[in-house]
Amino acid sequence: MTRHFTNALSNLQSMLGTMSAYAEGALRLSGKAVAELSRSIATEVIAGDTKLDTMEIQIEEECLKILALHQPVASDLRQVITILKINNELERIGDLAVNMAELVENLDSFSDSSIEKMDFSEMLQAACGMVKDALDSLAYHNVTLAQEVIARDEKVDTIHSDNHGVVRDLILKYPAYTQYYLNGLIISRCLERVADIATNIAEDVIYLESGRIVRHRHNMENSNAS
Amino acid sequence: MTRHFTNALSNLQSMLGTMSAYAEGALRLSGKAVAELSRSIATEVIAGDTKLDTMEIQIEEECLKILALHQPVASDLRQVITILKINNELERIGDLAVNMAELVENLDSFSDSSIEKMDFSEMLQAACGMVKDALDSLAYHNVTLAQEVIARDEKVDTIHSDNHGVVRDLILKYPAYTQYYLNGLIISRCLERVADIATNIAEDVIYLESGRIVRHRHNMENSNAS
Amino acid sequence: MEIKIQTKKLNFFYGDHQALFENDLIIPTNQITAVIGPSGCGKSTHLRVYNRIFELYRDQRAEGEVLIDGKNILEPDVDVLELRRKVGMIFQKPTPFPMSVFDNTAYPLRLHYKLDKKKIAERVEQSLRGASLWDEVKDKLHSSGLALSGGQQQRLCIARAIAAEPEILLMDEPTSAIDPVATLKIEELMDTLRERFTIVIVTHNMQQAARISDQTVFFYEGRIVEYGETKQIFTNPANKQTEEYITGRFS
Amino acid sequence: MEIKIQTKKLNFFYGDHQALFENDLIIPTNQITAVIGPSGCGKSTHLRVYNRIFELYRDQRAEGEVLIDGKNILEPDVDVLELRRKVGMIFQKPTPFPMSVFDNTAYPLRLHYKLDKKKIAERVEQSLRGASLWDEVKDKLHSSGLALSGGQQQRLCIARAIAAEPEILLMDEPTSAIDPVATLKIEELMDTLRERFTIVIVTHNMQQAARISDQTVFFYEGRIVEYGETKQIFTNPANKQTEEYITGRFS
Amino acid sequence: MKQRSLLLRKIKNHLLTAFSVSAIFFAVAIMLWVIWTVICHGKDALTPSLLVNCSAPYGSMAYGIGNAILGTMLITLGAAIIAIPPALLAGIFLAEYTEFPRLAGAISFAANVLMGMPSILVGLFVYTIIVVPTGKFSGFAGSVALAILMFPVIMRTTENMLSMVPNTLRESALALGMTRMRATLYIVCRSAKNGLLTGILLALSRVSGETAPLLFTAMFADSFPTSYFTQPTASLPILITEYATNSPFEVMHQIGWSAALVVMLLVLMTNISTRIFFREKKYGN
Amino acid sequence: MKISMMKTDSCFKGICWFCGSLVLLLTAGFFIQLLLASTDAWKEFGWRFFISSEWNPAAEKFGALPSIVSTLITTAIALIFALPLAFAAALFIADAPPLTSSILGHAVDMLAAIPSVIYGMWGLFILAPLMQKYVQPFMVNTLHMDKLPFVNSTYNGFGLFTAGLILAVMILPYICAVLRDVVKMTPAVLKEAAYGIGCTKLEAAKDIILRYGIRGILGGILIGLGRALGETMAVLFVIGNIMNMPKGIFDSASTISSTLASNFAEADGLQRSALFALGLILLAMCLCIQLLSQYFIHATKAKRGE
Repeated sequence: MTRHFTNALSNLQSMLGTMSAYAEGALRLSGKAVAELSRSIATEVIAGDTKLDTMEIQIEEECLKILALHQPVASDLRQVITILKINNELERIGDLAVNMAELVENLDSFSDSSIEKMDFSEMLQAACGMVKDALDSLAYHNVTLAQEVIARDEKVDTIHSDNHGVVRDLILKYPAYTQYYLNGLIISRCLERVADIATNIAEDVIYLESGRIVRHRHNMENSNAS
Repeated sequence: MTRHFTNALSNLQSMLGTMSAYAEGALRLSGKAVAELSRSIATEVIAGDTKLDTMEIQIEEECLKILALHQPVASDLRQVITILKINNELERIGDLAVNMAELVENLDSFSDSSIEKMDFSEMLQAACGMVKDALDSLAYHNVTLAQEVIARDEKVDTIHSDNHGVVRDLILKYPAYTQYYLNGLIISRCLERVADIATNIAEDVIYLESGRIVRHRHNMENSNAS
Repeated sequence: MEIKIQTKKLNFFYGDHQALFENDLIIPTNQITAVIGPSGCGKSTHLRVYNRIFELYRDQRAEGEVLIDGKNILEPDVDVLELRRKVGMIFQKPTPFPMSVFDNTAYPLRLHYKLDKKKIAERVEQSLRGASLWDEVKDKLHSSGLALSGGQQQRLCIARAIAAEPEILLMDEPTSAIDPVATLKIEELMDTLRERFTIVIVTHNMQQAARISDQTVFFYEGRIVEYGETKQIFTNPANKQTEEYITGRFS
Repeated sequence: MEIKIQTKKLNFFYGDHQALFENDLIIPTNQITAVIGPSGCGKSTHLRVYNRIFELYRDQRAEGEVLIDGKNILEPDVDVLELRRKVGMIFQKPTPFPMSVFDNTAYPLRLHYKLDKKKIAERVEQSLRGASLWDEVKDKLHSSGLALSGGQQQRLCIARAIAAEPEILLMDEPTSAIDPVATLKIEELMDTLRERFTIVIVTHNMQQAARISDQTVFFYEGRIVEYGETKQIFTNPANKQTEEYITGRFS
Repeated sequence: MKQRSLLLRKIKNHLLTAFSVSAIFFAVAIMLWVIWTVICHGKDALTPSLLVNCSAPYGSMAYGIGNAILGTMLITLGAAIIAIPPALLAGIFLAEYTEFPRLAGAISFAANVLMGMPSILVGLFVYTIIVVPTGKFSGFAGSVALAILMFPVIMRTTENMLSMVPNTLRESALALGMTRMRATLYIVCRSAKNGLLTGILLALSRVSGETAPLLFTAMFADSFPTSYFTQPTASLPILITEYATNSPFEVMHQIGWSAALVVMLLVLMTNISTRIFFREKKYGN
Repeated sequence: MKISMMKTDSCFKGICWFCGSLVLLLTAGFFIQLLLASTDAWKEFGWRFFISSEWNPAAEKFGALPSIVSTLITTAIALIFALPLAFAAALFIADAPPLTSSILGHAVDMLAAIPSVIYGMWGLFILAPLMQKYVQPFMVNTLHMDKLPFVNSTYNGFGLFTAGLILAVMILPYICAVLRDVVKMTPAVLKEAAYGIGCTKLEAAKDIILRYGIRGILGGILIGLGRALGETMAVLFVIGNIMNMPKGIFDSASTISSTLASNFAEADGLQRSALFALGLILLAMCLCIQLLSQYFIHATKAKRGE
């Protein structure tokens, strides 16, 4: 089994690496589009999603192929299954990036008006950081880092619930720009979900390395935090 | 392989059946909570989520066990992988139900005011129907039904984008109830996501039955519809 | 979990060569326990202590304790014939006796019990049914057992083993000499036998251990490296050597 | 994809019994093609047509065409000795000749070529290296080939087969008689041999076929039920019988 | 269910063991007795001069068995030369060329008949086909008789030894592009070499002690063999028979015992050394 | 070059074919020669040759019955003594620890290798006097076995019984060697399977090993039988060589082969022809044994469904 399987697995890992880099890139780009209210960047993000979708399918097929042909067990099996799941999560990050980018097309129409803008930079930084660290923890088998990522989720959640209040106040203040603030709320929610996904990835990494399923434990403890 | 594996697989399927019934139930209950603005129903939904989380972990462990012990190939492998994925989707439906229920806790404070309420019944019906049909298509190996489910996604998407406009208009009309309408928008989004998940499940079913991956094809064709 | 067999500090020697080292193991009642490990790791040797079949060979000896139902069967006052009735064994190669299918199955009955013809016929049918072989051989009960196919022969041996109403079945790579389809049948048979017997199976086919067993024991160089639930061993083994072995990374 | 072997309507008979029916198959150059199927399905029989080794037995005969490099090797004017040099074969049981490791490897060289001693020694080393055996035997080149372990013997046979510089290697269940660790080594060896030879391997171990092959052929009752990319066969076979066989649901 | 008495079964078992032990003891005791007798009676008269001198007619005081020893060797060697090559080839035919199943069946039945053939009949047969036409008893006729005895034995051993060589070895030799003959001689026979040699030597040692076939073929002569093809030739077994049965003299009996000792040593030595030398090594493992 | 290789190949095959057929020729030759040489006797006596008990060279009257009967009796005695001993001894050898087993095994092989003429001498000078002095008196006077049919009250040490015993000693190692191989060839797993269901050694031996090796055992018995029928020298020394119809087992008599050995040299004319006829009868007996063994092999094969 060894060599064929090892080759196949490392190939799979590098595919996932490429994909995660790509997803992270899409997310940052999308954040940039939001910050700069740039329609062109948004279009770029949306167009790029097809690539991510293709990659997802490729990785999934590769995982299936490995499962069918090499029939791994124990840590090898966990590795493949984890990759399968992270693959799915990455695709969802891509989707969220697209969602955000699509909203920019709406926000865009207000871009020249001098309304009070919402600031997502902190949230974006936090979410992107979480994604990056989660993927790093995968690459470097770093359980501590993964646990840290999970802990950081709360911060993003807090920002997001704060944003609820912020949006409400802003709408009451500038009812004419309701659409803009509504979209802002949705962007906030997208970023909050990105952070969730990063948490999931981190949980998967912990499972991969230790065989323990930590998922939901976190959720269960502070289920009233979101 | 046959009997052990068949037993394990049918056990897995019945676990998934229970879980899907439970997830669908949570979704409907959550819808009811939204419609009746009932705080107690919402609490029930939130409390019930732990059970769903536990089931998800159980099913995932069972899948891994089957993969490690029986090392299925071909359609058997697809079956297990599909269950693994649908399991994940169902858990997300549960999460969305919880999200909606949590919002009811906020909406609740407006329950006695005679404001113009948003009507989610059509959307809820559509989304729940899609989930149900997707799961039926899984249970009865019905590819046609699955394709139909995928087609129905567009309708929910349309309602959701319409809701954007509705919410904006309502907020402009009743700025005092901004919070209520904002939450309504989020509920709409949750339901839209439920429909998306139903679509994913239907796509997984098609893959399971035919070995073809149809995912994203749909998205790619009408990627500007969401 | 009831304990059927327990070994305590079991050592085994081929002449001067020590083959098993301090084996401590617990085998639960009415479960299938699979013993895996690379060739020459001592897994068959370990199995062959349970019915003292190793005593056929002069230079082999076992030290330590093997408790079956709490009684140490290595003590000299244990009746070997009775022990072997209680602990059936299936070998790598099918070993039907050179007699008819019926006589093969009836042999242990006649050996150990005084039964009239009718009773014997009943019990033979019962055993053959128990080994899922009845339907295939009911029309040729009186033709030779050697005329059956490999897989049928092996099931005949199982029927013979269970005819004497043993409590434990030892299987030493029971499917390594037969083809995959026949292997499947025997694996399914084992699943039904689990209800009535405690089964210990040595196999070098890891997939087989994974498929059929409840407990798995991993042997390496005469030592028990790890044992526990099969599910646990195959998804998340505690020991690094076990992990390497089952993932095929063993040098 | 270059075609190395192509069979057209190949039928095979043992006396009056037809064992192969209308086999149409294409085997691509420099790939590993695995042939799977239940015992007695004719997979070995099919393989044994490629070097006409079946002619050793009087009552066996093949009809149809087997094109190797476009030439029908079943025609009577084909030089069998040359054909067999070109198409090496590895058997289920290792078959080293009763001579030293060196002579074993040198034998086909001396048989087919006129080479001086130095050249032969070079080619022997090359072949043994090619079979990943050199490091293990370089100090005992002149001891008997029968003194090696089972896995080493099998690799010696591979070295002997590749010494004659064949273009095709036929392997008839090459690992079914050796232990799992040695099997691994041979599988890895096959992976490196792929670059230089077209390999056709018969195996009853489906996992092995899955692991090592590029193409898979599924035989059933003398017919080719399905053939195609291994990945495709194992994740999504087109034929229902294939699906049943590889998922172990074959009755 | 009623169990059968374990005690009874065990007692029967012990009885069998006891009988086994006494049987083997008895067999070995007889052997030692026979050997001991021969040694006791034969050792006194066994002198170097006895071994080199020629035997003499009754009544003469000069004794020797030199001519008989030489004759035995000559006859046996002749038999070996006559029998071994065709017997090997016949064995090869049976084991390798399986395409004539009916002929092979007939041959192997005939070989069984020949192997079970009383040796005295072989003597009769050779008498009718060689001694009668030529009108002369001769060493050669004796050799032919022994050769006929050896032939089926060697053929059978060859067949068995070659059949034990796994078919895959044959196939792998052919698969390398060897001809049938080459594969048979260089690979198959080579791997069965030890077995073949053992078979041949054991057959030789057995026929060298045969008496009955020589009675009407080589006969006996009280002189050193001079003409292999035309003269009666002395041999040890015949000499023993003559001296033991047809002679009233104690001295002759003594010589007979000595000759018996020589034959026994000869036979047993070849036998033992063959077995030790070519300790049966099986193919593979 | 390749074509010449093919040619030598088929040449070689032809030679092998010829050598194989040689056996057939030889066997056929035996029958033809013996038949030709005995035509005179058959013409003279016809089938009465089988039932006539007279053997009178002076009167040119010859009958085969005495020698046939003697042959059968000696053979029967030999088998009765040798078989159980051989089987028991074989069991012991096969079961003994490796060193003992190989020493005993070789000893038995040695015993089989000793030329028959030596047994003859031993019988003549050691066994026959012993029989006369101790064994036969014991049997007759102490056990009163002369009350049994076919046991004489007179004895002189020579005769059928002594010849039978010598034959028993001679064929014991043969049968034992064959049986030992049979027991050893029983696959270890089969024995383990037998012990594994709780057989004692006796039960394993009689129910499993005996049945498994039935073919080999029959073969061994038939080989022993053939030896005993045809053995010449050992019998010649102790049987007494009297061409009379034996009345009991202590009587002197003459078997077919001993008759041939002792009378052939001096005989000519009709007597020689009669001797050839005896030879032909012996050959026919051996053929019968072969046919019988072929039949058994087929029967057991069919029964096992191989």
